[in-house]
Amino acid sequence: MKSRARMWEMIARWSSLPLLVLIWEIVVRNGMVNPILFPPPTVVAAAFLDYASSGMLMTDLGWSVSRVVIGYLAGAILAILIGLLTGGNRFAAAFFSPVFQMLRPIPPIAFVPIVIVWFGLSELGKWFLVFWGVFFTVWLSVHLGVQRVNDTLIRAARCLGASKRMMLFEVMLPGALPYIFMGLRTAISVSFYTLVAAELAGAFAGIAYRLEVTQQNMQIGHMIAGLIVLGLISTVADKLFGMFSNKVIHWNT
Amino acid sequence: MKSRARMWEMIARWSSLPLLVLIWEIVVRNGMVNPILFPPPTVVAAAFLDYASSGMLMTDLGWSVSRVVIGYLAGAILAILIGLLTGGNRFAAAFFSPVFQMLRPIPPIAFVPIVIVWFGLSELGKWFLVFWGVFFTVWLSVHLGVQRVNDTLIRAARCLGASKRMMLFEVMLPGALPYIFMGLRTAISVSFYTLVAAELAGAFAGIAYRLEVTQQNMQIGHMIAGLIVLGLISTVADKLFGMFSNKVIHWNT
Amino acid sequence: EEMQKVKLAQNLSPISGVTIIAKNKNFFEKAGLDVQVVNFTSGKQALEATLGGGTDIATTAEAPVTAAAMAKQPIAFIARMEYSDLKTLASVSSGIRTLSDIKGKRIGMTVGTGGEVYTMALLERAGLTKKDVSIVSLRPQDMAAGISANGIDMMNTWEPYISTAKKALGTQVRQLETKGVYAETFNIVTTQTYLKSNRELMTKFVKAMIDAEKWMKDNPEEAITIVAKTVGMNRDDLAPIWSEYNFKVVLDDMTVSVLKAHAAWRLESGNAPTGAVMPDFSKVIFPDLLKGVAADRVTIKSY
Amino acid sequence: MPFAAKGHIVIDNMRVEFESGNTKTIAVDGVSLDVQPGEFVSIIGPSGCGKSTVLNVIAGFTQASSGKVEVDGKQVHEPGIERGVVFQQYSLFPWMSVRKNVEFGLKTQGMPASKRTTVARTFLGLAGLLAFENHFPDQLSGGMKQRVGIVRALVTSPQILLMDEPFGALDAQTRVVMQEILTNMWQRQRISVLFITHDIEEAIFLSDRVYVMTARPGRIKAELKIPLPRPRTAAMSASPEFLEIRQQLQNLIREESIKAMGTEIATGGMEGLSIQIGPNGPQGKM
Amino acid sequence: MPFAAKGHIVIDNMRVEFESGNTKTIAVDGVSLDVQPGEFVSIIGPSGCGKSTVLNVIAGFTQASSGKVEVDGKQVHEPGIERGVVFQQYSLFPWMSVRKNVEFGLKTQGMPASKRTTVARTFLGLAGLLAFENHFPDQLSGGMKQRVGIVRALVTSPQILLMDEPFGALDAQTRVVMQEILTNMWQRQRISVLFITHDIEEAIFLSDRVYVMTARPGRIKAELKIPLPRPRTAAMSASPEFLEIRQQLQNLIREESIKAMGTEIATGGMEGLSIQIGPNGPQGKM
Ligand SMILES: Nc1ncnc2c1ncn2[C@@H]1O[C@H](COP(=O)(O)OP(=O)(O)OP(=O)(O)O)[C@@H](O)[C@H]1O
Ligand SMILES: Nc1ncnc2c1ncn2[C@@H]1O[C@H](COP(=O)(O)OP(=O)(O)OP(=O)(O)O)[C@@H](O)[C@H]1O
Ligand SMILES: [Mg+2]
Ligand SMILES: [Mg+2]
Repeated sequence: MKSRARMWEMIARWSSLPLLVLIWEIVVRNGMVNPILFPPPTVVAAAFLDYASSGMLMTDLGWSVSRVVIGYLAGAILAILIGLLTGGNRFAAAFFSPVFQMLRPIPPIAFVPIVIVWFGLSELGKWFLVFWGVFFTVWLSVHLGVQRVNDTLIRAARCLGASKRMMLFEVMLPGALPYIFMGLRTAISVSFYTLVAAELAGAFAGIAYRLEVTQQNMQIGHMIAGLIVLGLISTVADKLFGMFSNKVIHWNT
Repeated sequence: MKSRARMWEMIARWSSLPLLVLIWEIVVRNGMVNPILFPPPTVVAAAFLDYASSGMLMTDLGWSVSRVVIGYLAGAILAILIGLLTGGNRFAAAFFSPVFQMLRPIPPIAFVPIVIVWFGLSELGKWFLVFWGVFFTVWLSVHLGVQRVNDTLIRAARCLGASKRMMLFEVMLPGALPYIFMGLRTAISVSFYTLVAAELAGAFAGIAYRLEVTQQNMQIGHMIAGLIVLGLISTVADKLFGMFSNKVIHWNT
Repeated sequence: EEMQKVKLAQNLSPISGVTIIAKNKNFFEKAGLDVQVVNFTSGKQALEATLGGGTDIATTAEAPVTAAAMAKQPIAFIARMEYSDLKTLASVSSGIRTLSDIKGKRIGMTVGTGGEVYTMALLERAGLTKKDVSIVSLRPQDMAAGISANGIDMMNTWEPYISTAKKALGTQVRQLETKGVYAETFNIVTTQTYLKSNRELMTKFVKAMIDAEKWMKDNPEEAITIVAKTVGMNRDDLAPIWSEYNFKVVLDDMTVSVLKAHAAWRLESGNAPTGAVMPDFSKVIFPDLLKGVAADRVTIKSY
Repeated sequence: MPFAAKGHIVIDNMRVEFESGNTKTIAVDGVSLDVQPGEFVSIIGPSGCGKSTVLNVIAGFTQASSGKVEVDGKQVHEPGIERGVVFQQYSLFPWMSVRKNVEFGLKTQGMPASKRTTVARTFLGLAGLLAFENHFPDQLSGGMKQRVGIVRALVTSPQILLMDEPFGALDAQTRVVMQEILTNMWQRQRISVLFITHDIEEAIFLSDRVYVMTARPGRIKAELKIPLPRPRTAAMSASPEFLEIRQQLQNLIREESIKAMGTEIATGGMEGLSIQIGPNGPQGKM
Repeated sequence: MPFAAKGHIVIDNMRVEFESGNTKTIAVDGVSLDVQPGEFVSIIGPSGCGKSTVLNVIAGFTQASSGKVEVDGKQVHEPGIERGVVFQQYSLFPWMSVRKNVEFGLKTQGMPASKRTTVARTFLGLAGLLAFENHFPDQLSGGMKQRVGIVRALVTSPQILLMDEPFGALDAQTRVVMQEILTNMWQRQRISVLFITHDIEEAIFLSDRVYVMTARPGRIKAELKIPLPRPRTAAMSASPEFLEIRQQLQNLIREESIKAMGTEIATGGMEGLSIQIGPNGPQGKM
């Protein structure tokens, strides 16, 4: 009974992506779209091999992953700290929220010039742009998560004489973890969104930079190959987060 | 005692934005940055008035808000339905997750040409790009939220003979609401991120379109005025969501 | 002798051919310059990076130059290094055969760029105004998709997008005869402060560019190979359009007239910073440097 | 036919293990018990001995590691509406009003809305909660929540009722009322009831049979028939039979509790405890 | 000085209202009570009468709508470490092991880690939970969770202990052990205890005084001194004094419970109930 269900699950898991690729190939082969503007999987696969074998893929990956990782970590850590503060203290919330709410929707691509002015063309500016998107996403999740920590647990902690510090790090933080992890997982895709802006600002390598270049050169096959790499990185990152969060958040509310 | 705390909260709430503006003015006035690339608030205010009085602001707002609202609603509704499905059924999860995880990180700006090929230059394509960002953000929150619904409540519902439908809409959905609202609130900023891509695809008006144009014209004052409008819209939207979510989610876990 | 360091903000595209060659064939190095190239996907960003102090010299088109001049930015226009005609492709199904057929059609172009000035010039030539057509703003790389999806009837833009679109759409499009209507220029620009304190360096820079330009004339096949590789194009895509790019490091009347035409369009269309007036380009163009290196290349008669 | 043929629970040689990381907890082992159709059976035993675990297995929440668990001849895999459950911890839907909580199980059976409301209101009235029908669970006291949970399980008339310390948070008098509602339901509908309690008198008063479990890992230590006639009255609790059964059960339980709690019990727990605890520790001490 | 001067609770003419939407619930009204330093006071009353509400106000969780609530002469605004609380519902930190939960209150007081562990382990041992020190709350039975909650409040030696039905989920024998631990702590450290229970015998056995509350809105109906000498022994529960007090309290409570539950009680709850409930309803009926 059980192993059968598991088998069906496996089939479901491994069938959807191939199915997508199949439909895609059929659509393009049947001439429903222009195969140069939207090339079939076979062409993309060739472009992918070309991309990988030229060594460019590894270079691009190296740069992009380092930008994403650094910007992401900086954004996530600061967001957790400030989110704990604003979530747990209404003065801090009153002070920071209006500014954050104003800045939050600003698309990083809109202030690439300003970032160049401020940070020059160093990697710093690129990290900052990734940081931007990640920070606000995670901040919101921590801020709201802290506010939904079980009241009884907060009361218990106060009766037990918890200091501000213990309250934040041993009660609010773990209590908000389910929300924080959701924010962290959402921020994975946001960080890739912002990578596009980051690699507009004077990059010479990177997945998003390559996207832009191949788009300009109408090498759509290469472009889609780049997108697939993004998808793979993010899938792996999310899987890791999922496993980690299941381990850390072992309780059920 | 209490009214005093409330007074301080008010002061905190209304002081941060003015403070930000003040620092900004001082930094620019002291010649720390090129005032054309990063103009002082006074210049931005003038640009804002110009933007508003020319009537362009209203036109742009009309277009952008309609694009965001339509794309957002479509994305959110579909995401909630599919999220309930994948969150509650492991076969659905096994089938959809790999595809969604692959597509989720793809920045909308990267497939503007593909969207044009598929949807043409109609508003449909622009809605789709907003939809894209919102869908995946909200889907993830529903999907994860459903998995964190209290086990005892699910057991209770099963013992009471809940049908699949009742389980999804009367147990999973309300149980996951705190997470769903977080996803919906995060998706507000994501929808503005994607608006930039949407209004690259053959627009002739819109806040993000105007950003692009004024950037080209080096009317940075106007550009920042546009960003402020984005900030205001999103602040209002988030406030509404916050009020609504506090009303709907009246319980504490 | 110590190499002098300089940062060049370069739009990574065949239009930057001269600087690409100067760097790749070591003409900068031979002139005693250590040039660090920072690539951008548009000339506008390259110029902004230079204005903001991130880089020293920019390669950029006329549109960002006029925007900066009107915003009273202290820029120094050193030389034009390339120009190429803007072109028009029309979809066959739209029935457009000549300029006289474009009334009521949907035209794709990129707002704020030379493409918009070109479009206005085309309309004028056809005896039409903006109201007679519908204009759709698109990035150059999105225009082929726009025609393919029947979102626009024609596209006005520059190379290599015209040739890539032709390749993608084949017999679905035809090119209209629009030679000489408007040429997009690509130029070397720095800031006045940088120029003032680095005259000797800038002289070496211009010299190296001229050397590169000459080498390109003599070795076109190798030049094509290098440029294609640098910008990431297929060599086979670049070779057929190579002749469309006019690489010449000069300051001529056409340079001025393109700037003026673009500035005039800005004023007329309101795409200018508030309170802007027609800039005095004699205060923007700094011909002495090029004159000092090759006097015959400066032929501006009036501003 | 006054007796429903359904509602037959059989557990044979059941073992339940919980794995957590690298440690394994054996919760119950070698448990065999049965509940005949229409029978009222209680389980008592020391805290942590595995009573809830047994109930959870029958309810279909937990899978037995080995052994047979059958309801009406079918191996139990998952929860079902024929088995109503009253949970040890609160399990009301916090987003539904008290009445909607009670109506939930009726709605799943397709009862029309107006009828649902009548039924729910009637039962809430019985449990003294009618005035709170529109309150949300957050706005109830502990005992009120527990009563709503009981009512919610009763209204659907399951064939089997699995109740995990359902009256633990009620005062004596409220408890009597709830017991009466339960007994009435049970007698009218001849449902089978498996009832967990730590109140020995309650177990005797309500049950046909009582199982006593050993300390962890829980096994069945004893099984007692309660021969008292029905209907049972408060007066019976002074009868010699009652007192004897009570004494017997108390002794059985005491042994097991002492095993479960360890040796410290003998010392009253505090002798030899020379730890200074908290800021008041030193001053507070004699 | 054998008696701590601290731990004095005074409530005078207190009223607590809950607003929810447009309806207002008066939970308690005109309540006046006091707990002297070092005194053991219990509150009993029917379900939903406002016992937890009174305790929550003293703990600083809920604000009184009017009236005086003072601890050691100071108006209560917020929780404080000098008031330890044992909650009616489970309130363990689910992300901490049992031992870490117990250590939490010691850590806040800056006790070094190794000492904390010793104290926590000692108390867990007393409560029969040492084998579970590394388990997480999710892996405990209901009664075990409750015991951990009690231990967590006891280890910090607060001046005042506020306990809301702390032994509700324990079997008789385990309850006796926990009562002994509590009584010992209380006698050694002369802390003040406010104890809510629905077990009348427990209230008598443990307390110096017992308050009886009326049905909602809760008021103080009666206050009884318990003149039994200490230490109290199990034998006392057969003494005429004990039995008389018990009878008295039972009568007081019964009246209130009946008020609280409404009139249906008299009918046993089921007569006149001709509703067809569930799929088994019709068949099940006689
Ligand atoms: N998820 C789990 N993981 C590990 N151990 C568990 C888990 N659930 C229960 N246990 C253990 O199983 C044993 C039996 O628990 P159970 O809840 O059945 O006890 P109980 O008899 O209901 O006790 P109580 O009267 O206190 O409710 C306990 O020792 C408990 O620690
Ligand atoms: N947040 C709230 N909103 C509205 N009413 C509430 C709220 N909290 C409690 N009440 C009401 O206040 C009354 C007293 O509740 P309380 O929890 O103090 O009762 P209790 O005496 O502790 O009962 P029990 O013995 O059942 O725990 C109840 O009628 C309850 O419905
Ligand atoms: Mg239990
Ligand atoms: Mg209570």
